[in-house]
Amino acid sequence: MTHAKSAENAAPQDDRPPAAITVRIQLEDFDTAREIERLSETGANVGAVVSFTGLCRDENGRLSALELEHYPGMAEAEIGRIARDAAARWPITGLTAIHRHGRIAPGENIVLVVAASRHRAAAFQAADFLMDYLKTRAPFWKKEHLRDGGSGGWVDAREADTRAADRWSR
Amino acid sequence: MTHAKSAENAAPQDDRPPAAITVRIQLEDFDTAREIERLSETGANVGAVVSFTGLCRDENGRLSALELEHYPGMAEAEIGRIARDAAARWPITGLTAIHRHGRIAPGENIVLVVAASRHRAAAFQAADFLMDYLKTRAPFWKKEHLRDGGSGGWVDAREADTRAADRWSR
Amino acid sequence: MQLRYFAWVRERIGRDAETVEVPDTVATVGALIDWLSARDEAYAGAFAERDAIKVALDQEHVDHEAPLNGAREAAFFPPMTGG
Amino acid sequence: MQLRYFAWVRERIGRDAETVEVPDTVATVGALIDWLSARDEAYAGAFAERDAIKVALDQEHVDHEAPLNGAREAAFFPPMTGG
Repeated sequence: MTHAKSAENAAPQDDRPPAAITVRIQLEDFDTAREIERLSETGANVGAVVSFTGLCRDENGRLSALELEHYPGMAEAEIGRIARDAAARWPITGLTAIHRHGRIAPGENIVLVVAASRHRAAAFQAADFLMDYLKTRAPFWKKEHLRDGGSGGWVDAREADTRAADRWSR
Repeated sequence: MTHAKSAENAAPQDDRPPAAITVRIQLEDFDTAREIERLSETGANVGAVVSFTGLCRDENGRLSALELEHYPGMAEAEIGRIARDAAARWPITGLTAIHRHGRIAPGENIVLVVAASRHRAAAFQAADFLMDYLKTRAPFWKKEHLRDGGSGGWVDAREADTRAADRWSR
Repeated sequence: MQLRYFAWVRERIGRDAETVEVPDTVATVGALIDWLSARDEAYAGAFAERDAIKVALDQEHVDHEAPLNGAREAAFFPPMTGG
Repeated sequence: MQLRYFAWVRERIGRDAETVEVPDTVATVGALIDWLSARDEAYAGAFAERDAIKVALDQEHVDHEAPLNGAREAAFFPPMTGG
């Protein structure tokens, strides 16, 4: 199993104020625009905001919905740990992660990550890192519901996701 | 000078439909939420949307505004070339780039890039690539206006931006 | 000890949580899985693909070699597929 | 030939565009810069830092070695700082 370097162990990189970290696990949809705006306003020295929105695909018409099961309590805690890791690695001013659970139809939002920083490289990398670790470490599981009425079963973890997360191990 | 591999020379990677590319150069602000939504709806197989918003910083209170000069005609043409490059390199379904010109106050938007794809890696990379090349190849120049009333002069090109763009040369 | 099961581990065991008295001789996560597997076929079936079973103690990921160390909650689940 | 200047190149030359008759002997971008620099001190000053001058022919980036090849428009500017 890959372990992210924990935020507690990372040496502080400078005297910057702590990043504003928000983690939410919820049934209802989120408002991407509002979340981007909120992080854009964390200070007049924010120069770059990167957002990632993960959507439910219909897999070429095969799917009627995804059902997302999660481990309440640990989901928030684990995403919080990943977010603090990211904040220790890159000079970000704000980091938001919102993950939905329950039944989600094709075209609907599943997950949102927003990272704000003075500079664009930090914002891109923090968002990319957060998504990679969220995929492989946050306790969520997807079950497919098929258009023909049956269950497509549980989605298998992808080897590519584990490799993507391994990129960040140093 | 670094040259992106041109879209015309890139071998087509599969039979996918062409990406929906939008390039706009404008004085007025843009609506990030609307642009993300537009690309999220390019098909039910869009699984990932990455946005980058570049904002005017106040540089610790030093700046009253940035003035963005551009080369009309070439700005649209060059960003269009970079976007077609990105669409040839990664399997994206949509790519939007909007760059403002004129006088822009701290906290205001300067540039927006949105990339949509089936998968998150392609969306992240296409957006990151587009920003790197846009910084070093799109004909825009920033002049600083200082809070004390003077002109801070033209912003110098950053060596770090050239190195960032060079990452993508293969 | 509170036990929790998720996704197909939950479906195969047939419940999402239970409280058990774990003997003192069961000292690691791996030993706990062995002990549960010995209870009946549902547990044995759920834990058959041992490499596919992820474990959290008190809501933190751990390896199968990890000591239980007085944890109050153990959770068993397949590899995560969120995001 | 239509010439266009941007940012500090424009400011140093003192205009943003002009139309000039370029002699046939001026065949490359570099030669065009030399020819303009010989006109007066404003051009010479604008083009003094030769490595800092970027050029586009008909709205496409070119190197200083590029032939003019009948281009209708040449633009001169410092390294870009958009984004």
